Amino acid sequence: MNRHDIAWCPGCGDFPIRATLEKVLRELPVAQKDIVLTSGIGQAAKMPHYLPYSYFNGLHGRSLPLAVGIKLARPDLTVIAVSGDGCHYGEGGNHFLHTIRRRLDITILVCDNKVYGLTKGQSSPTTDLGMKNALDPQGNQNTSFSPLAVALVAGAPFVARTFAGDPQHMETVLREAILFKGPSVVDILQPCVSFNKVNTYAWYRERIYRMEEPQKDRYEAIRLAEGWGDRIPTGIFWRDGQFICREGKEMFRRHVTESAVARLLNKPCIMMR
Amino acid sequence: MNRHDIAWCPGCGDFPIRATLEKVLRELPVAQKDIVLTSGIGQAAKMPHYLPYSYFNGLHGRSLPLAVGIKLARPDLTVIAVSGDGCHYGEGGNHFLHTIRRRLDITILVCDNKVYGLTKGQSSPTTDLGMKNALDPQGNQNTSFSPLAVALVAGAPFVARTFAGDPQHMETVLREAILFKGPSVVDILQPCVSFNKVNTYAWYRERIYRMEEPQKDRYEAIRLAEGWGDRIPTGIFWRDGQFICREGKEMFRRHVTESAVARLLNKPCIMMR
Amino acid sequence: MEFNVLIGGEAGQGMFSVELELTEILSRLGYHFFATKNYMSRIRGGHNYHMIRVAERPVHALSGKPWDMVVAMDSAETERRHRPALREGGAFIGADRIGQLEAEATKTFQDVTVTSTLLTGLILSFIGADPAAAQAVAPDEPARTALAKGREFAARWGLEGPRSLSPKAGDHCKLDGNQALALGALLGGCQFVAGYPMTPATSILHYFSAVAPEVPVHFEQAEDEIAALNMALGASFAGLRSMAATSGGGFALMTEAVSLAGMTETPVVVIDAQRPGPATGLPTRTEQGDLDFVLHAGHGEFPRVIFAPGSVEEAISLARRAFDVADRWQIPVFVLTDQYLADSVQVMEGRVPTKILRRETPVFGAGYRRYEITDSGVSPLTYPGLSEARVEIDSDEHTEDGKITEDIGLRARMVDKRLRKFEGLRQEAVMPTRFGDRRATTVLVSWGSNRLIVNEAVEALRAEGIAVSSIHFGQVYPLTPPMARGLARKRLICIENNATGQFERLLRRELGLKAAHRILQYNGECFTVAGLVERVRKILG
Amino acid sequence: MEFNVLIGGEAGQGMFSVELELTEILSRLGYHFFATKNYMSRIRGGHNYHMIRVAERPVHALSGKPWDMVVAMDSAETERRHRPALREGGAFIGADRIGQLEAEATKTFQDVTVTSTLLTGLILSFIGADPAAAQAVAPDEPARTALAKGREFAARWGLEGPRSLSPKAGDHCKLDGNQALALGALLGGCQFVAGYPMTPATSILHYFSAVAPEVPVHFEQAEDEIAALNMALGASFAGLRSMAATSGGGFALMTEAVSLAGMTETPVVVIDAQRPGPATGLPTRTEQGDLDFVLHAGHGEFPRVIFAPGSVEEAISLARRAFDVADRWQIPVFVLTDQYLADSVQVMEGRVPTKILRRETPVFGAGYRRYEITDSGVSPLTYPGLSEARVEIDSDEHTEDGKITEDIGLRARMVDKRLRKFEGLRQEAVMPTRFGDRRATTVLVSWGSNRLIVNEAVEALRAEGIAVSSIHFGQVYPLTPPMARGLARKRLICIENNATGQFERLLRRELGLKAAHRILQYNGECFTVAGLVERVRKILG
Ligand SMILES: Cc1ncc(C[n+]2csc(CCOP(=O)(O)OP(=O)(O)O)c2C)c(N)n1
Ligand SMILES: Cc1ncc(C[n+]2csc(CCOP(=O)(O)OP(=O)(O)O)c2C)c(N)n1
Ligand code: SF4
Ligand code: SF4
Ligand SMILES: [Mg+2]
Ligand SMILES: [Mg+2]
Repeated sequence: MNRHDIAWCPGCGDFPIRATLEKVLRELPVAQKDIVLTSGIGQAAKMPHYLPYSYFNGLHGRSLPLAVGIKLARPDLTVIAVSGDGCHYGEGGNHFLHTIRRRLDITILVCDNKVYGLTKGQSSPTTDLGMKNALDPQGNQNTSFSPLAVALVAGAPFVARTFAGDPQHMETVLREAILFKGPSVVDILQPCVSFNKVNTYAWYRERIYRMEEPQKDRYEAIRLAEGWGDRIPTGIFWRDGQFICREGKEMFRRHVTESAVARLLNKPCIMMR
Repeated sequence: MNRHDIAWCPGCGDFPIRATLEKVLRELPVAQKDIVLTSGIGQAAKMPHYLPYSYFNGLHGRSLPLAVGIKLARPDLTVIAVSGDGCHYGEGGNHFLHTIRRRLDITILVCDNKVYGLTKGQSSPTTDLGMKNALDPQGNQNTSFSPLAVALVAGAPFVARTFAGDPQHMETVLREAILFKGPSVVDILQPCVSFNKVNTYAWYRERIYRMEEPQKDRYEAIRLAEGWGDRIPTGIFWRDGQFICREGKEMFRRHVTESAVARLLNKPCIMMR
Repeated sequence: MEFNVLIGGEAGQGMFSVELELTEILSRLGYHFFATKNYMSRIRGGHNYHMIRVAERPVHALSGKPWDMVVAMDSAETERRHRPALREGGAFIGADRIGQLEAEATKTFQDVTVTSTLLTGLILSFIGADPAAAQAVAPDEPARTALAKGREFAARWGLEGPRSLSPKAGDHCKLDGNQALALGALLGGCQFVAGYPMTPATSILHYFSAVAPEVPVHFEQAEDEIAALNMALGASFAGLRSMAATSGGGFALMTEAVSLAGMTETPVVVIDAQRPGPATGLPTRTEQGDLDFVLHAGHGEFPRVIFAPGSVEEAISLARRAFDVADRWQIPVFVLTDQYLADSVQVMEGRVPTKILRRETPVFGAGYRRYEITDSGVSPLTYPGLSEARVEIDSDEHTEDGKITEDIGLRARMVDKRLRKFEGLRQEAVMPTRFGDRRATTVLVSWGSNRLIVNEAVEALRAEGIAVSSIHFGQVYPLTPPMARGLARKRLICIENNATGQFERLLRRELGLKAAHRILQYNGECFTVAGLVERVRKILG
Repeated sequence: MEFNVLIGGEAGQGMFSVELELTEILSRLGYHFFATKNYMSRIRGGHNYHMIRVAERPVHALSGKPWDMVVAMDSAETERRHRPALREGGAFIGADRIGQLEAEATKTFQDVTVTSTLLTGLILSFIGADPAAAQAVAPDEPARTALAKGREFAARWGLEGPRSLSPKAGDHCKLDGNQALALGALLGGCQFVAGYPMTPATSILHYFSAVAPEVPVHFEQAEDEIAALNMALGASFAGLRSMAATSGGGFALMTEAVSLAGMTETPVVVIDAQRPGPATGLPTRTEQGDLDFVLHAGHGEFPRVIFAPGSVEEAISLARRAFDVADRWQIPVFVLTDQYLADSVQVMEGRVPTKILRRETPVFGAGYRRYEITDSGVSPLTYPGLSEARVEIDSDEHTEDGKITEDIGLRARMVDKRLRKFEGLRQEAVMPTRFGDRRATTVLVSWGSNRLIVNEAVEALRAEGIAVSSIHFGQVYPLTPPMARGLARKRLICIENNATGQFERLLRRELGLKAAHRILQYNGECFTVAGLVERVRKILG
């Protein structure tokens, strides 16, 4: 991929995410043709354009219902939704909650730069309380959104955080998330060199530590996932080995037959009271 | 209020909720005229029609942004949003998350019958996994939504559960929720005699117990809030005494003046780059 | 010779059961009938009423004539409202008689809900239905006993056989409008439906969830309507013919995704089952108020087609066609229905078509370009996972291979490509249907659910010596010049269930046709034949 | 005599700084100028360009003539794309010269971003601006030094004063279209704005968040556009004039709440800053593609008004009026603008009106009925908490006191009441503005942002001896018969930035006016005067 074709700022955290994702997908035990990406709108949401897979780059906030539709229609496909924090947690917050609840095998990747990048730096749900920017000159007045804790209480069986500045770690986490059978959520800490002057590579490097393995206790996982400040854990917070994934129905190329319709017609009326 | 004017089924849990709310509001140390209710659409959302206060009965799922607009415009008003589980957690799920984050003094009451009542019994977000109904003849396939746990991780400083079959308890909880300064969430377990044949008065009576006081540990509160089954706690799960509520700006009847506009005109251009 | 009955009461008092049981037996006996209902947006209480018309020829509308029978399941409201419209000598079944039936049901069957079967038996007796035949088609033994008991009550109350109606429907099936649409969707190859409950669309969703265990289709209940249409687009992209069904308020939430379908050229069908607006309006009543909205829904410009069936036959055929058109032209296609059609149970004579429309999926090589610019505007469509061909779909303006572009020349060519589809769509537009004597100078114009009400009014007017004909638009967009043929010099009366005459304005804008008069109704009720005849008569003087 | 410069480069290379600094000084020096920009949907890289026109008379459009100067901040792209459009003898500032300026900025100022000030000095020198005057209005000492250095470079490169332009603007201020709308909103009494960032509407939101510390207004960033408009409705119900601002895709999400405003008769203003669709389209370019959508947005039927200002003056006056109309008639009012107007910086001569429109709040007693049926259709409006009067607002069909009703007679009366407002709204409609010789048989018709481009084209054509006049619709809905006066026999040419001629069709439907020709553009760029003249000439010639 010609670097010049990529519409991100030089130094953007999306570049290492892209490179890692490309590697992970290439090495995945899944045929290239069977991988499908969905995304919304934002800088991160341009990701599928820079990877050699089928994709549906849809509307801001709506990557997840697209992914749900695809997965239900074609359980044979590996479906990954990748977008920004504004897209997944802001405009798309309702889908974030309810897609997790659907128990489908969908991977949700969030390039979390804690800001609306493409629209030039406004507060996103993950922006810290008190942060100032053009639309919040007095400082953001909202409690910062804790995406992984929300994912956990919404019932996500696989919840992880990684960092765009740690490709090795990203690689492991992304691979595991994609291979996990069920809705998996990965929040990727992504420095935005143009609009987030606080949460920089250096800032993260000072604070981040790797958790070696998932928590045994879900509430401990929630507590850790909420933690922010001097020490920021990365890694898999929670991985539910017992999770029962919903299996889609095979329908593609299995058409409704004329005899089936005739059978339905002979049944008593399906009528809603 | 003439009982006959009320469009609920005889025996519906919404009746005791209404009666209790009427009592609590009447006894509140707030003038009747300063109380405003908002609601969405559904059986529960008809509530404001049966109470003697100003109200805005808006769209399905949208009671909360209405409440936010009202509270920001008129910090002097006491604002209560009351609707069903489908309305607040389904269609309105994104507003549920983000209204809590806004740190405003808004009370969110949910008449939770674990079903879409007005549209005749489909699964709502709080419907249990596996429950069957007309639109889910094979049984609901989604993880049941845990509203209070989500409220807690979204940052709600006041989170409670009460039961339509326990008016005394409701009364205390609703009063405290309304008097609490900040976003407060009360999930009210509400039997639906027409469509929910499982979670009946009797079913709840067998399982419910009262917590005497709020938890000291937020994670313990989350754990309890998620609990469902043989033992169902009611009461205030969490109450953050330290919470700093966002204060709105007094604007009503304080108009922009012509001299202020003239001053603005003399400033260098406000232009977004 | 016909029979009109109204069964009223509070929600939950069993009127719907009477409608279901009676229409089922009428159908099995081979009667022509039509049934529809007015109900409130509540689960218990209030005032609902079901209206059933039985006749010796096909009927597809409320007659609007005085009732032959009024059944009041409640104590006062039905009597107060509807007894004044009972014809002289008509039968009134009031609280006391219902009480006797309930007592019987409780005593003999230990089940008060059997009252509906008793009433069914009573009504069958009233219309002079053959008792033996009725017994033969009853679903089970207790039903047979109850029907017989119902007849006994009819006899006891002197209501036995005063009307003598013969069953004259041939081979037929009975369908309501939503079942017909759902069936049409199946025949159009639809395999994926997403939706969020909303009256009067919910029963379309119910149909799909009910048949899903038997056929390869899936219904997904979405968290909101935004998700619903985006899910349908995802499923369509992945290879299934897909749809979303909702009513106006839910449709409002889908408009951004409608625009997405337009930009990404993703085939999809959306059914809008209209109800009176704005906002929540009258959630369980009928209106044709969303035409303008659906026609212009979504920001930006892209081709679309809108169908508005006027009968159960047309509901099947146009829903079926909708999927075919959406898929072949890669556009969003809309079907407008309304509560009236959705909730009206009708007899459909003749065979239901069972031929399923589908398209072979072409498979392409690695050089596949999803948005290849072609003369027809249609690019090759395939699905991910079938070959090396990557399917790249983008909501921004894009290159032929689906990458974001800001090349202004390409932008204009892509707009042209998408809009060029209109040429082909116009060529295959569904022509309106005509009814009555074409030489009449007055033409009643309708679209959507009013078709058969209008046609019966045409017949009634002709019987009075008033010459009118009618034209019905099953396809309301695009409108093409051939559709207007012969209409320019007619006196047009546009009949719509809305307050502003939306279709009449569209005729003006698209075909330059000016209607001389409009007959509008927007109180939430459907037209009746008698009501319409009266209004046409008033206009014609 | 005028000067046209294009400054191109990658996003983030400082072109916007040059525009800001140069226009600020031009304004302070009293020059007439016009500036606009084409930029991509990205933060760094790509190709953006800013165009500034300086003249001795008011200019409010791109001339479309060859450039007098092209400045390339990048290495190749600007030169490749725009140098061919440099007039013979025009100045090209390319990579080498920019390099020298950057070196100077780094050396003398230790700040490479000072390059923009050097360029500003150079350009001022090129147009022959008075050096002393420029020094006097420079913001600070380093700027003065940098401007002087810029002049030195102009001298060194032989670019000193080849054009000699005089500043001829009188008392004026400089505004872009979005600032003008925001200012108009303030003047209309708007105190509450909710929105979600979306180009090209975001700067309206910025304006409000920037002034909030100084005036009693509030901006709330919503979680999505659905919330935004519902918040605005909540604030309006509570007593503040309110609005939401967005672009087409965000507007799509607001359509259900638009219908809610219609049903609940809650005053609100919505600004749709249009960009090319469908879907994400070209997020940072211009189009007039949402007229049909906004006109019919929301299910059901209710009155609305749509303004589409054509200048910064009109942006102020119509935005101001929008709040007044919304409040007095209790309806949603829309303002259509677009990226072109939003991002064009213009000189506005004459005083900005500062009179603020407002309405006294009536206070009622306990018998207050929010939806009292009146002759005008307007019911008494007050707010909660002011007295015993309860304010009861309902999205279902409702009684006069705001309770849910299913009374069909009342339903029809409420529809009539709401739609009756159209009568009053028609009476106070804003008439279109005419320009040029009214006797000319050809009339150029425009709406929204094209107004002043069209007017300059009218002048240019007249200069060539071609007689045309123009008419501009600042109010695009409702359209009333007086607006059509004198147009029926003219040869109308409808000029729109879209692909299907939406306004032209509306004229046909509403006023029966048929345009003979359409000039449409839909590649994301605005019209230029020269481009438009050329296309009109082709039609007439
Ligand atoms: C419905 C809608 N609203 C708003 C926008 C404008 N918009 C585009 S991207 C974006 C925010 C992007 O933020 P995020 O998702 O965090 O992605 P980032 O650019 O930071 O990677 C917004 C608000 C839009 N395209 N559609
Ligand atoms: C946008 C939209 N979608 C769907 C509906 C239809 N609808 C009305 S009420 C309702 C569900 C109500 O469920 P809940 O909020 O739990 O309230 P309940 O009736 O159970 O009290 C639905 C889906 C609607 N009015 N608007
Ligand atoms: S604005 Fe931020 S997130 Fe967007 S490309 Fe630039 S650095 Fe990356
Ligand atoms: S349907 Fe259920 S929730 Fe609705 S009124 Fe009846 S009992 Fe109550
Ligand atoms: Mg972001
Ligand atoms: Mg409910």
